[in-house]
Amino acid sequence: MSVLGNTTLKFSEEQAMILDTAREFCRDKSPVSAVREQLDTELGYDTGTWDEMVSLGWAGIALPEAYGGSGLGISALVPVVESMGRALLSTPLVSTALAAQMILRGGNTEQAERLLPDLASGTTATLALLENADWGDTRIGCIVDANGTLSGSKKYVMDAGTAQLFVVLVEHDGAPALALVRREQLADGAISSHTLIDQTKRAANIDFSGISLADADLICGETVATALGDVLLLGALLTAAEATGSAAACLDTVVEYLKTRKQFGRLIGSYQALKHPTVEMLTAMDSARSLLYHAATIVTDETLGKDAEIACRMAKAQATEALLFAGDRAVQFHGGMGFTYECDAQLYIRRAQWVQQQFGDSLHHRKRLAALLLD
Amino acid sequence: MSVLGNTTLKFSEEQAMILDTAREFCRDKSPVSAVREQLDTELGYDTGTWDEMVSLGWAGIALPEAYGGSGLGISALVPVVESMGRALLSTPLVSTALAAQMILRGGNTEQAERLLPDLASGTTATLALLENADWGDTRIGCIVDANGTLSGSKKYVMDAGTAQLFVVLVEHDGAPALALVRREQLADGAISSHTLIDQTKRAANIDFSGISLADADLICGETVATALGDVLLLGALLTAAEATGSAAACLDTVVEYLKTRKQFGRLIGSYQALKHPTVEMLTAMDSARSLLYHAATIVTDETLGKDAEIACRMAKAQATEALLFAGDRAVQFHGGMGFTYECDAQLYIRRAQWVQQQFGDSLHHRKRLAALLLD
Amino acid sequence: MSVTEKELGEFRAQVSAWMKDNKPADPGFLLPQSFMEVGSEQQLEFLREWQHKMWAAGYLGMAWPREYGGGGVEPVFQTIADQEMRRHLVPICFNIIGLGWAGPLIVDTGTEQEKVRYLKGILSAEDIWCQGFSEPDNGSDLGNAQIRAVRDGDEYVINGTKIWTTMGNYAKYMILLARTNPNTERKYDGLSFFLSPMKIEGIEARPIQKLTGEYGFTETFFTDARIPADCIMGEEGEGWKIAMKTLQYERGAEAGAAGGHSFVRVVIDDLIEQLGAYSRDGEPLLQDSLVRDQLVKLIIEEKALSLGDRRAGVGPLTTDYPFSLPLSSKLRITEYARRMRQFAISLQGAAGGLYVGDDEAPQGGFWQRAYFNSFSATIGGGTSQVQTNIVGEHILGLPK
Amino acid sequence: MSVTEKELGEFRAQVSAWMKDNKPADPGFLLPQSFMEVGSEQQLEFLREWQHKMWAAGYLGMAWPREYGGGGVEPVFQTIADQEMRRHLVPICFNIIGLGWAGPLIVDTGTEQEKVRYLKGILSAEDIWCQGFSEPDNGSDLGNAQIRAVRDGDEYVINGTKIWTTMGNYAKYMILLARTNPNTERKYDGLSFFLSPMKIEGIEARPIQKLTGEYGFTETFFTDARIPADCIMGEEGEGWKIAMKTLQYERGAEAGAAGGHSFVRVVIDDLIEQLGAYSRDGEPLLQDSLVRDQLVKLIIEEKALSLGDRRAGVGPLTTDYPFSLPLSSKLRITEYARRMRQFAISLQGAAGGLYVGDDEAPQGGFWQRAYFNSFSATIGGGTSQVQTNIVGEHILGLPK
Repeated sequence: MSVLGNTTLKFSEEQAMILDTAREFCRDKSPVSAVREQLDTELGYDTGTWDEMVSLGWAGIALPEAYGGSGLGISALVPVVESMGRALLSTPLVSTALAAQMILRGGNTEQAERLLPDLASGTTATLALLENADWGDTRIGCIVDANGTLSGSKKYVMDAGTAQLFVVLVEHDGAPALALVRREQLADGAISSHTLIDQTKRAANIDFSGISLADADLICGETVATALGDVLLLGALLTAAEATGSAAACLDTVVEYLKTRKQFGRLIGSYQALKHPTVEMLTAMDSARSLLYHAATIVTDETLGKDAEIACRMAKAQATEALLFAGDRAVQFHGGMGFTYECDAQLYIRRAQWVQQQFGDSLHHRKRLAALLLD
Repeated sequence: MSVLGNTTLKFSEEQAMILDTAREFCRDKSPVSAVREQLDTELGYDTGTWDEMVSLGWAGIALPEAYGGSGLGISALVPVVESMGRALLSTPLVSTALAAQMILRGGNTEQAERLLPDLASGTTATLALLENADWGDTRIGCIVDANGTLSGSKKYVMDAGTAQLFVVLVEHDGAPALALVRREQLADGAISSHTLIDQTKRAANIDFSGISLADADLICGETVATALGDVLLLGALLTAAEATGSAAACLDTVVEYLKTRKQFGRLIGSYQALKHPTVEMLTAMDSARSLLYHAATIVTDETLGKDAEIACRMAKAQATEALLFAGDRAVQFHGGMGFTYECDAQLYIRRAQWVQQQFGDSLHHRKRLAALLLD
Repeated sequence: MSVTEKELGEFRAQVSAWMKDNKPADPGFLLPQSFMEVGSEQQLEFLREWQHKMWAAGYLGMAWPREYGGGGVEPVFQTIADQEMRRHLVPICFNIIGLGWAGPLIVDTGTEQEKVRYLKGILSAEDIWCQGFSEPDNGSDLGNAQIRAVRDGDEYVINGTKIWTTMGNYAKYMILLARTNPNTERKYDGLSFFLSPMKIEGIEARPIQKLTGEYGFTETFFTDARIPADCIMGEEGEGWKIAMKTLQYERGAEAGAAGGHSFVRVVIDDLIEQLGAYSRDGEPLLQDSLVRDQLVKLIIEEKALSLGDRRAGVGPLTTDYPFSLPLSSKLRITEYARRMRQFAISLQGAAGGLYVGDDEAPQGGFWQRAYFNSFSATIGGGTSQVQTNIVGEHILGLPK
Repeated sequence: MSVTEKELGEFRAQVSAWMKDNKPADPGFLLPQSFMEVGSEQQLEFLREWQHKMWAAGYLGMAWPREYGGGGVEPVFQTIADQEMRRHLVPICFNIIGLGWAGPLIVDTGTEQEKVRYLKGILSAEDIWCQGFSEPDNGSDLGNAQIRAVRDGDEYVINGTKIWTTMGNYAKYMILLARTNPNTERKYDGLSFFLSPMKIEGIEARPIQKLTGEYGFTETFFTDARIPADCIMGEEGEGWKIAMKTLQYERGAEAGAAGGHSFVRVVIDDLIEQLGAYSRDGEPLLQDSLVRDQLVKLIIEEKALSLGDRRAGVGPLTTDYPFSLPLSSKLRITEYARRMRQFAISLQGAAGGLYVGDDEAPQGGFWQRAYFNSFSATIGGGTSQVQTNIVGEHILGLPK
């Protein structure tokens, strides 16, 4: 058995149609001027665009039909998120989809029936997982006590400013559990916004202390650990999708500049010092894309197996590296222009810094891959 | 205190004269035609050249005057070895010098007085340290029993074919010791030659079993461990010196080719795809050389301290990387010619493979540097 | 076309069983890792026998006409047979210039006489073929070939030098690209294509010793070498067109090749498998975090290469740069191979300094030799630097 | 010349003590890491006060003539003062175009009137100077400057655009390279050098927002801006020569600069010091083998850079390529800085996604900002790509 293991890559006509629609939608709705308009808004996205995405069915695309979704699974979400990454279009789609997956995989039928149809129809949600900067830290400081009272806070909660529902990783009765918190339960001032390096993104610290939970709003039991494991992998996968799209767009931006900018009387793209690293960007992006759609091929609604885990981690590791390289070189290759805020290279280098950390950096994933592949 | 620590670099007029003499000598005696003539000889070097080196005082240059040396220390040997590396000139100089250092640092006065003057005047010697391929393995399988009888064999013994004296790392009475074995004590067939990737080098397996040692030919006690530690570092340093010289020569070879070979109507050195990596070779070699002469500045005849250990390890790590890169690119940049045995690039890529392993590869040294610098 | 999945499955099982049963035992000397590395009579005879055996069993030339020694079946059978050869790691089919270049050309465009004369000998490995395209001063710029062929009665007189002639010293025939007219406006129009005999007066094939110390190529000198005029393929001046056509056959059985695998693929599994025996600092090497991380990086890279082949077949996933994956494939694969092999040596500790011929060299010096040989692929067929230009210009549209 | 080691030692101790006692407290807002990053009035006023204080204490302009505000002592004292400023990590001397470029030029070649008018204001930080060399379309090709200066009576009329003008919006004066004659045979011969006022009609300095989101440069538009004819330095057509001379002063006090350090050196110690607080997988980050190995690689690289400066001074150890170390220094240092800073961010985990302005950003977002700012050095003053060409061509003698 080869260490390469599963190397299937399939892409259905349905996925192809979704990719087509999504790329066109994102290109139309999110030209770079629209991206820049959102950089210092509070929400970071245009609610009209979000509503249209919801009406296209993307909020529920990965959810079972029983809960108002399209039943197409995460593999149908990947081309949408890649297209968003390509257009640097930020919306609460990924946060909402991941929160929904956590409920789907961890919660009981009552919870799924009560909450998922709303999410599939555009109610925004998000995950609250981290309590410090370490994605590999498994300790949980947020507690739900025997009376159902929450204490503790979470950091780096994506799209906290817009989410109506928070799926909060907590400890209850000595075991990991998930608290389902509605926005209106938050105390005044509970949310304090982060300043992110990627200005297209929004995240916040949230203090959940004092919130009282009904029994029905607590997910406990063995499903929590597997759901958490799965969602961390799906988070890595969707981040990889976004990063791969952004890397491709960054490459396009560089290529465009290299084809039009002259220096010392020659188009700068004719210099091998720029041409060859740009080819490296291409091959790194190509690798990321191959790994991404392989992962999209094998993740399912079931608990993720070893192959899927390997695939998600590889996709994230490669996409991260591809975008970090592309963003860095994009600034350099734009010369003086690249050093300005006005130049789009800054959007990609900033996205790259955020992407590398979200759901664990490439070191984090390679360390786990080593155990999966070599032990 | 900066983690960079000691950054002194001094070079005396005496060293400068030695460097000058050595470079000229090696250039004269070891043009590449002479190097190639030795590739498949048994000894791998020209004894006449060696005799001249001895008469220049280089065999004893690092030994105290009391033992027939020049008292200039290892720092005077470095420019000689660097020059040899530059000319790919192989002789038993490094082996002999390291064996002498082991006796000087580990042995008692009687042993030093008895053996070192011979080594200073051209008797060749070598170290027998390894029993497997792992430079980090500290177990010793060669034993000298209570009767003074040796058992066990050693691998990768450099210049075994010519050495008159072997300084063998053994275990005696449960502790590390050094056995001084004369060539004539070896059984027939005890030496079996290795086929090395660097054809300018010679090494062998040696079976020492059955040899009887006089008490005076065993070095025991606490000095053994410190001498061994020091000599492993000095071995790394001298290997770095040789590698740095070879990297510089490899660079010259590449530059020469890039300045004369045309392809598609242009001198190939004008292509940035070749020019820029060649500049990388230069800067890597420059770094190696700076670290090398820093290390040469601070090693002394005393037990090596932390600064010296850091310096020797850094010099070896950097020189290894510089030569590996230079050798690899030298083959590639010579195109079809580079793929032939006739092209000198092969001499450097082969040297690089040998150098990377001798006295531990860069991973080996960086791991130890991490402990020295970060803990 | 009318072949069923079931038939193919049965055929695969049959080939697989045959390969398993007939795979030769280790001959006790190093075998070539590719057809460019046949450097001794010993290797040659071993491989000749093996190819003959595979042909006799019906697993080579399967899609070539029966009357010339072929099997006359659909190419897909050959594709399957080739896959099984690779999977069972059987020795290579060394006569690949015949099987994959000259042969298909003759099948496609040769005269009846040529078919009768050449095809069976190619398949049976009786006749070894070599290729005379590259010249010493032209690198990979084939169109600039300078070797001269001058018509003299019913002969051509050849003068000049070819280089990188695979097995030039063993070959009976060469596919030769030579200049019949030095005065054409476009340099390509002066070239002609010959099926030249090699064992004649005036041709000297001088073996080139490679970086590895082994042989495999020759520099081939033509000094008033006279070959029959009917050795020409097509007309004078059609040489470039025919040479380009020849290069198409490299794509395998479906493109007309007689099959057989011509190089041993070295994969990361080969390396990992062997690492169990290595140690570092007295501990198993595979427990070292840095080694593990490097291996994982390589596995990711190799997996991405492998998945790239799959994705290249999925149209909707290649819309940005449709030919990016196939056109960059040589560059990516050969550079990966070089780095992976170099890394393999670095893991061997002091034993990494040993070489082919040393009893204790890990895997007989396999990785050292494989690393050195990897340059034939990063240099030959367009250096990686030239390949990168091609990708940058043809795929990304960057200016020349 | 007549200065003794003892005097120098005493002086060093005195400066050191002063710096220690007078180093300003953290102002509570981010200070610029270099003179190219002064982006707010707040920063400007803070730095102006600090420079004034250093000058008043006698630690700036030490080698300049006393009559113009200088100290009139040997340059070596200034060199020592500069070293102590760096060692004590005091804030930078932001007015460096005055202190290190315009000032020394005026000291060396200015008229008495110019010396009286400009020098003291430079030292006291009352008058901020900027530099007008680069233009939007010429990259670092200064000789190609297109901005026009046309003599009209006792004025020059300036039209055109400069870019990357450091503190162009705050500066009172600019050293301006402009074209007085567009018809010379060699483009260099048409250039002239001016000490131009900035706060006049027809000059608009539009701040450029940087990658970091901060400011520091302007694009400077001249529209029929009229400056007195006596603003010219030297004669018409001597601009290129004077500009080149100006660049020499960058080498520090010994070359004539008034001293002061103009950027904060970021060293690997700064990073390692902070890592104690980081964790990975719930364990201290500094225990992670991969992180350790990366740090050691960076330490080796930084140590080699530092030792390179030492070796550059040892003639016998630089015989191969005598100017290799100094000429490659900018390339090596700036590329190292970029990679080191990028690596620093990668160690921060989720906090690496935070930025300047976030209370929880490690070191206030120092590394993120430092990484982004590092491009000013890998791009400005000749991109790393151009620098590599220069090293390849001038040091190794490779063809253009």
